[in-house]
Amino acid sequence: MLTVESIDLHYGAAQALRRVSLVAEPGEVTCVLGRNGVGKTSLMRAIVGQHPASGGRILFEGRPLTGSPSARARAGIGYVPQGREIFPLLTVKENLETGYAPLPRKERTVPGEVFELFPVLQSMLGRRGGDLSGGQQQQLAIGRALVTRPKLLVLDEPTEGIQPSIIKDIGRAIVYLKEKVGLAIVLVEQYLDFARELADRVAIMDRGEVVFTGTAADLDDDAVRRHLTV
Amino acid sequence: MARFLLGALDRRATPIALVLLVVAVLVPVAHLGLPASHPLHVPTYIVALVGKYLCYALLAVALNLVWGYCGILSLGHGAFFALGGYAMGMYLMRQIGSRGVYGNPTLPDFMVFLNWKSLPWYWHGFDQFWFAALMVLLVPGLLAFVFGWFAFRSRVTGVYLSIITQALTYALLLAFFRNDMGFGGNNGLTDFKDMLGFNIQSSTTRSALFAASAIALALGVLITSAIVRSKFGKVLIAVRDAESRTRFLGYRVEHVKLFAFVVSACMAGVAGALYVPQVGIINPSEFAPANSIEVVIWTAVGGRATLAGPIVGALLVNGMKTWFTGALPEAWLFVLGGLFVAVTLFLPRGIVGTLAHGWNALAERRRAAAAEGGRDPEPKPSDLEPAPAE
Amino acid sequence: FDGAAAAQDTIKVGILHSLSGTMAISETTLKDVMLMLIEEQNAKGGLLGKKLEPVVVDPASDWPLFAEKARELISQQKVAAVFGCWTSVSRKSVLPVFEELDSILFYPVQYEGEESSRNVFYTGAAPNQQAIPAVDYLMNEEGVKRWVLAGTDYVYPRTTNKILEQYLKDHGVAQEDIMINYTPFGHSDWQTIVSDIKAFGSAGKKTAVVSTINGDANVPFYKELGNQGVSAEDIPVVAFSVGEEELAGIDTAPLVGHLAAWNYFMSVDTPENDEFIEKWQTFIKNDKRVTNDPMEAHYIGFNMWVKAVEKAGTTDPDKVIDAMIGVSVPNLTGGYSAMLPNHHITKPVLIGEIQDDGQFDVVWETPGLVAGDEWSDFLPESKVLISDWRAPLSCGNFNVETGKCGGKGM
Amino acid sequence: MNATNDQLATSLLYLDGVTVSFDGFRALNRLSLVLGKGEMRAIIGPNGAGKTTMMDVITGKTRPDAGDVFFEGAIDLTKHDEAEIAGLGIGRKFQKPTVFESQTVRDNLELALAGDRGIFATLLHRPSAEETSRIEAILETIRLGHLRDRLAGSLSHGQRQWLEIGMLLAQDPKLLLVDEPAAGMTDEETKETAILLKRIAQTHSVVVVEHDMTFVRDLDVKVTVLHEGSVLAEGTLDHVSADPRVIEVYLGR
Amino acid sequence: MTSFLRMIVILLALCTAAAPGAHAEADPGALLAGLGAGDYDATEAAIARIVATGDARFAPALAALGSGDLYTRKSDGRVVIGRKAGGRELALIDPLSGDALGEAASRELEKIRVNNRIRRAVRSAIGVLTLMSPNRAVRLAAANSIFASPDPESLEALDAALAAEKDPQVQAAMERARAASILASDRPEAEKVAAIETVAARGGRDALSILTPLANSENEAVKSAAAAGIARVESVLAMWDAAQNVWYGISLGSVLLLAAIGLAITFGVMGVINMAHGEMVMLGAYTTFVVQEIIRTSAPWLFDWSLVIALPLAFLVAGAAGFVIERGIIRWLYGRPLETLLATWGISLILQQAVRSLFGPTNREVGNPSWMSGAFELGGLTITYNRLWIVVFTLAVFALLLFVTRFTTFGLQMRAVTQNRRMAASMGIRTPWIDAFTFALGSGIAGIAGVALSQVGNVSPSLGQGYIIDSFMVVVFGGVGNLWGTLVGALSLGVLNKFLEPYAGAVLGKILVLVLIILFIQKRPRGLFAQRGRAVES
Ligand SMILES: Nc1ncnc2c1ncn2[C@@H]1O[C@H](COP(=O)(O)OP(=O)(O)OP(=O)(O)O)[C@@H](O)[C@H]1O
Ligand SMILES: Nc1ncnc2c1ncn2[C@@H]1O[C@H](COP(=O)(O)OP(=O)(O)OP(=O)(O)O)[C@@H](O)[C@H]1O
Ligand SMILES: NC(N)=O
Ligand SMILES: [Mg+2]
Ligand SMILES: [Mg+2]
Repeated sequence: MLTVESIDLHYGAAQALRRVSLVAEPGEVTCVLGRNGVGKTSLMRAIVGQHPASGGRILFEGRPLTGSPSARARAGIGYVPQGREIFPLLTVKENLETGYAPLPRKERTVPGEVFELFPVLQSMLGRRGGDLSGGQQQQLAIGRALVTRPKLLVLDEPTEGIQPSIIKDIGRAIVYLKEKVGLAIVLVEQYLDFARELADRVAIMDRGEVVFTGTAADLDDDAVRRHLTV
Repeated sequence: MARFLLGALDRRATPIALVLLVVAVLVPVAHLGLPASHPLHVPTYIVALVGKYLCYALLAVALNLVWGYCGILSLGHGAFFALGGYAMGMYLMRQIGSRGVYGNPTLPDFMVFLNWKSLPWYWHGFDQFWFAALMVLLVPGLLAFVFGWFAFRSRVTGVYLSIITQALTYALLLAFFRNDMGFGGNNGLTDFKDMLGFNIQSSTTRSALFAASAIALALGVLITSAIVRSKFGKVLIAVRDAESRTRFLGYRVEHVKLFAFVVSACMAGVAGALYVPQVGIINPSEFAPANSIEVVIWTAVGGRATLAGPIVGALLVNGMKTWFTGALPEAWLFVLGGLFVAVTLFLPRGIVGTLAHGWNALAERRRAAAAEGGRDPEPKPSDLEPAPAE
Repeated sequence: FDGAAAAQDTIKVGILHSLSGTMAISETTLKDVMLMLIEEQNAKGGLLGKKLEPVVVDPASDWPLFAEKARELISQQKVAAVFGCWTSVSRKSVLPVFEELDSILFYPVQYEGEESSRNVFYTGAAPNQQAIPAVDYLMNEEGVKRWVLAGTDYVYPRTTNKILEQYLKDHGVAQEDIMINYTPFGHSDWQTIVSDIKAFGSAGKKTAVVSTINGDANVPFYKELGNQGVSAEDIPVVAFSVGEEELAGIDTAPLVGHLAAWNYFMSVDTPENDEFIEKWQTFIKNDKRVTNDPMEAHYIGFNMWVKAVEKAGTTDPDKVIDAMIGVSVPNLTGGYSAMLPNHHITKPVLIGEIQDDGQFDVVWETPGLVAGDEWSDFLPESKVLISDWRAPLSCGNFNVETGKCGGKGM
Repeated sequence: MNATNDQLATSLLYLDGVTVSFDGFRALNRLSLVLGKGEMRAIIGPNGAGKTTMMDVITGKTRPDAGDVFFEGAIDLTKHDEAEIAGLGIGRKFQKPTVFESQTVRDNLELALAGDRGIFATLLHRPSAEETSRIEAILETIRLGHLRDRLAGSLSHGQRQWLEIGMLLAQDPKLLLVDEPAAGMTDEETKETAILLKRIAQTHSVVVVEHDMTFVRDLDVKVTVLHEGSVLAEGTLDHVSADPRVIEVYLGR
Repeated sequence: MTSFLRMIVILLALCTAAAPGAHAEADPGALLAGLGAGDYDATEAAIARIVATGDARFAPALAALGSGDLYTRKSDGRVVIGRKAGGRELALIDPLSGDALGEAASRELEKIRVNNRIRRAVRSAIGVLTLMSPNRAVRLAAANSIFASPDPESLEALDAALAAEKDPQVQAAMERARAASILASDRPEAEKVAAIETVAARGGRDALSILTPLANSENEAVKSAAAAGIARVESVLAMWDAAQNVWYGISLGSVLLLAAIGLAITFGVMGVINMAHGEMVMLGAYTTFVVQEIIRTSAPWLFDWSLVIALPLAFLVAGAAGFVIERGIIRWLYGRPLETLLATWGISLILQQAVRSLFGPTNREVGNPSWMSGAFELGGLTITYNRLWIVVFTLAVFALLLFVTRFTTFGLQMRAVTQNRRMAASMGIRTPWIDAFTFALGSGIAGIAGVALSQVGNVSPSLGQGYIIDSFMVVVFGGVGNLWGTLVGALSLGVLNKFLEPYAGAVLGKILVLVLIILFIQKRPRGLFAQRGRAVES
């Protein structure tokens, strides 16, 4: 479904990604691991179109992905960014409704599973997004991405700042989304146990490069130690 | 103080200060010392014109201190300039003495024909140069202090602050327009005769004023540079970029801003005081909000938060205004308006900012090339600019 | 680009009127009329056998810029004379420049007086050539007993009103029958003031408004008058700053009968004026364009200058200044205007009523020409001053009591 | 009453009956909490329980509607503003990392470095050798030495977290309020952070908010559980984790 | 006034024949000739002689005199009415018979000069002469015009008319006119006291102006009755004055609101420091001018519709300009709000100069359609139609805008985009379109504001400059990003201004308002309707 082929990415003169490749398939979770500052977020930005790749190419459903972020969203890529990026002055309800943009008029509803997953959102529909606690915002960000009915869901550290019980819920939600809905999911994680539990494929990054790819089972201690410890 | 200023002499401030000092010497020499026929003679026209520009440049430097480095977008800096100007104007008026048209030894002409019987209290003391000079600093400084004290303590920021500075200068504009205020109403203060005993129109006085303006500007640059280079300068920038975070580090943000604001207002006052004897009139239109906005424009065109930017901007914009109001009297607004649009689009950091950035980027690339594939190249703020969304 | 040779076969004439900013609305026309006059003079063969060359600059309604541009015209462009300025402050701003560089300015707008410079020729009205006759008219013809003096808060209205207040009191008007009101430049909300005027006018005495309201504020003022139904029969308004050009922006149907005092109206029926209007409309390529009083002032001023230069045989300012006094040229209202020793001119004073076509209908005029009086007789300190730029007095503010020339500090 | 007076006198931080509401919603509800001198405390609790709001109250960002907040037994924090409170010796790391983006990593630390914050002091300040070496030491600790001349705006999310921690260290306050230090860190870094905090706690008082239970366990200190703006449970981690109410609202099954 | 006279002429033309002269003894031609015989004094005397005849046949001649249409034919000295007939010729009409007398060039005629004094005399003369008109409206107007310029000479005619009058309303008007005329005469005390009562009962400023001179009367009874009458009228007026002031405030406030409301979008919502906002207003005003110009030359009957036609066009013109500016310039500047100040300042200069080159530097005339002219009385309030319509219009625009931003998808996306453009794009929102249309919307609204503002002020190239400072003040005072704030801010500034003005004068009043704004912002550093909460603090 998504194929990242050997992309580079620069911030001005600084190169953040070097010949990075990645694959994500429907019904699978592809997990990207790596220490701080190795380029995980940069890779996600390249996928959703928020920062242009300076080399290589990205294919989505077999076609090259080149358009604007909004075109990519409309093509079926949902994004939960690191740092939440809630619209601070919109209410929770309005935040969710921004996800209607890619939908035809009759499909413009908030899917029920959003509130099942995150009941707190239901009780805070009228509150402004910016006033929510950090964890609440994270839940809203995931909910908002689901409103767009994506085919590919890109999650950048979705468990950051979330209470343990909800992390479990998110885990369950991811399983539900890949198995029942058949989404392709790209998940950036630092929380290894969580990643191990969910991942079908794993990519570890270091210094802007992918240094390991394989299945969750392949993720042996050696690889972890080499690339994930300090 | 001297040590503080000497500390400011770095790679950037020194050449600017030197150039200004050289100008302060050479222009008067070429004006006074060379005969009018000499090819290098600088005519009065140029001395008067550039002298005026230098005052504008000092005003822009003052604004840059608060706007460029501290993020306080003052849309009322013209008020401090004008107050400094009025203080000087009052001195010059008092110097006229009984040479006014009505021959009244104390009352300025406009008071005579509007039936003022005696000099209002706030005009006393202005017959003394030292007093006027003190007021040039004190009046704008005090206004900035009182205004800033309340505004910064109440945490008025951003556009709210900008708009109340605009309201301030607008209110002063209206107040000074009123003839009842005793500042000559719309006609302002004019008809100056001499200053410190020298005829204000003589070439020597002009040259001296010119040199004083250039030196004041150099001092303004040095003060700015000294402030910016010090740790206080880092605090200023911190306040600009994340005011609330600075508070949590224990800095009294309101004091920091107040200090910068008052220093800047005093600089603006000096600029105004040097400006008035050179143009020969001070009138309430100097308080017009549009004038203050223009100062912002000069600074932005030259490049804010750079030392030379405000000077370059003020000289360039005013130079173009002079040139085109004569050469293209019916189309110069197209040219100037076009310049502003072009600068924003093509020189996003202003002229000096963009040049400096280009230079740094070049140096960077060379260094990176020399270091050969270093893994941690250092991005500059430019790289932080979010890419256009689509 | 223009070398010494070129400079010798043309005579440059500076035109210093704002073409942008707030004053462009009034001053641009004056620039155009100057271009027309110069073109016409050139068609007649120029001056002293040379072509006249207009030098137009835009001081942009910016007072310090006026001074800068004046200096540029005189010392860089070497113009022989400058025609320009509208507001008093712009004139005050350039005055030291003209005196320092000893050049000539023709100032074409009615103003507050209290000035006489050797280097300036005032071709607009002094207060006694506009305000006082207007008040006389209202007093005598309309029987006005109660007065509203409404003006924009700047020097011209302030001074004019000071003079009028004294004049009215001298004519037995009580203090409580005079209401004085000042508004800021560009004042646009006249609801309260118009209703105050109505209230002031309902005291049973015939009431009139003397308006020194400045350009831009007049349109909303008259619109409000019209809408609140203040008709000229009830409370006439006589204005000193509203001419044909200002009326062109207003629907005048509700304003018929309100008045203005000027020295010229477009409607004046003389062959000179017909010709002038025709030439103007041809020049500007618009047969709807109007003419007004300051245009006439430039017409007079320019012709006087031409005559003085011919008389002096040179454009040298000193010689021309001396030659100017006594020069007399036809004005557009059927008479002659002469340059007085005080650098002001003689003019007829006309009172016109607004018509529904935006023109004025002259309802009264002074029997003869009125000499411009720079130092008002109605201001105590100014009463004793006279101006006479002829030798040997050659003084702009000679105090007849002390026998001294004030401006020279002697 | 006596007991509380005693507590107040011996405490470093003393919150009693603190209530904060936003448009009718109670973020803190009669919250009481006492922190002894030299103590390190972990605070956990569901998203939206009021942990960050509590820090806002302590640091003067938010004024409580009711209740007492005392520092060192005598200083009423509700009467001081942010800068004064920071000056009293309370430092904070924000949940959402906020650093001075257009200044370098090193300058960020220099700004945070303890010292006279007066205008003239900063104007005439000359960096001393001691300060320089402290900054170097902190850069070492937070592992950003190689990025010292980078602008903070170009750091990744996790790098900013570290810089925030570094700034807190540089400030050297008596009381550190640390909001979710481990968020966005790898497991390994999380461990390191715990060790770092424990080392700091030897000489300082610390309040840590975290959702990472492994991290909280590593800290091995008394834990307070907040829920709906007040204290739900308090004790060792094992004690509170066994509490069915804590499991219900926070840990999940 | 002229239109009143015109109406009379038309009505009279229909019914002159029906009013036979009662006292026609002198030669009418000679009487008329007297009008043009000398100076104003002579004309006034001639009018008095005509009134004395009481002959209504003279009314058309007098009406024509009042509107400046009466001439003396140079060839034979005959007085004629001249009306513009196409070219330079005038169509001549006999003033008495209404017969056409052919055409003549204006050179062949001598206009009978009128001034305000003559017009006043004409007004009251027509009143007297038309008191007996068979037309009710004419009689009412006649009575009212006598009240406005009372004259003892008219008493006889009034008495006669009153005796014949059946209509109660006209009767009452005649009674008042009679009372006013009595007060101007030297009738006995008792009659005067009764008259004072009648006039005071009517109330209003006119009554006051009739009564005030009597307060200095020699006669004690008259003096005290007048004083009582004045007090009565004034107490009622004082009450209405306060209400009037509120209305002035609201109407000033609505002008401020109208000027600011587009800025509430481009600046308040989008964060563009839009210095070219005023020029968008100007474009709207010039669109109105062009529409009226076209209507005037090719479809004058449409004039009353000109504003209705101009509204959508102004929206399109200003909106299109906004669209082009956004696509061409602003879109490169998101994330750099301060730079928008520089660019839009440049745009503002260019637009001003462009309009100046295109339309000339002088004011252009934009007329009021008839439904926006004049005023009506509501109790003691004088409400002018143009102000009333502007208030109504402003509130309608406000409601519409509020609806668009709050309740439409476009509004939601607009707010999302301005809060986080990058994330909005990742939600699938077409940010460039939203940006462009939002800016176009704000500009378009400014354009339609220009249509309305052309009705109260100048239409000149610097029109926009006159509104820009106040507009920013209003938006900021109300609280940036809050439409309600803009509404409440504008109205409260308007009312405040109008309450300060009578005490402090216009200049000082304005200064005080500015100072109060500065002080107010200290209390509420984020405006009247401040955005609060975490979201805005960081
Ligand atoms: N806007 C930017 N400008 C310049 N450099 C950047 C920018 N954003 C990130 N970088 C640099 O690019 C590199 C990769 O950053 P990225 O955000 O992709 O890391 P990450 O793997 O997501 O880290 P983390 O786990 O901390 O979120 C880092 O060195 C960072 O400093
Ligand atoms: N300014 C505000 N306006 C409205 N509600 C607010 C505001 N600030 C905080 N809240 C609410 O108060 C509650 C407490 O928020 P707080 O940020 O303190 O939670 P927290 O315990 O830090 O949560 P997390 O673990 O998710 O960071 C939340 O429900 C939040 O929505
Ligand atoms: N001179 C004038 N009208 O300012
Ligand atoms: Mg990241
Ligand atoms: Mg929190």
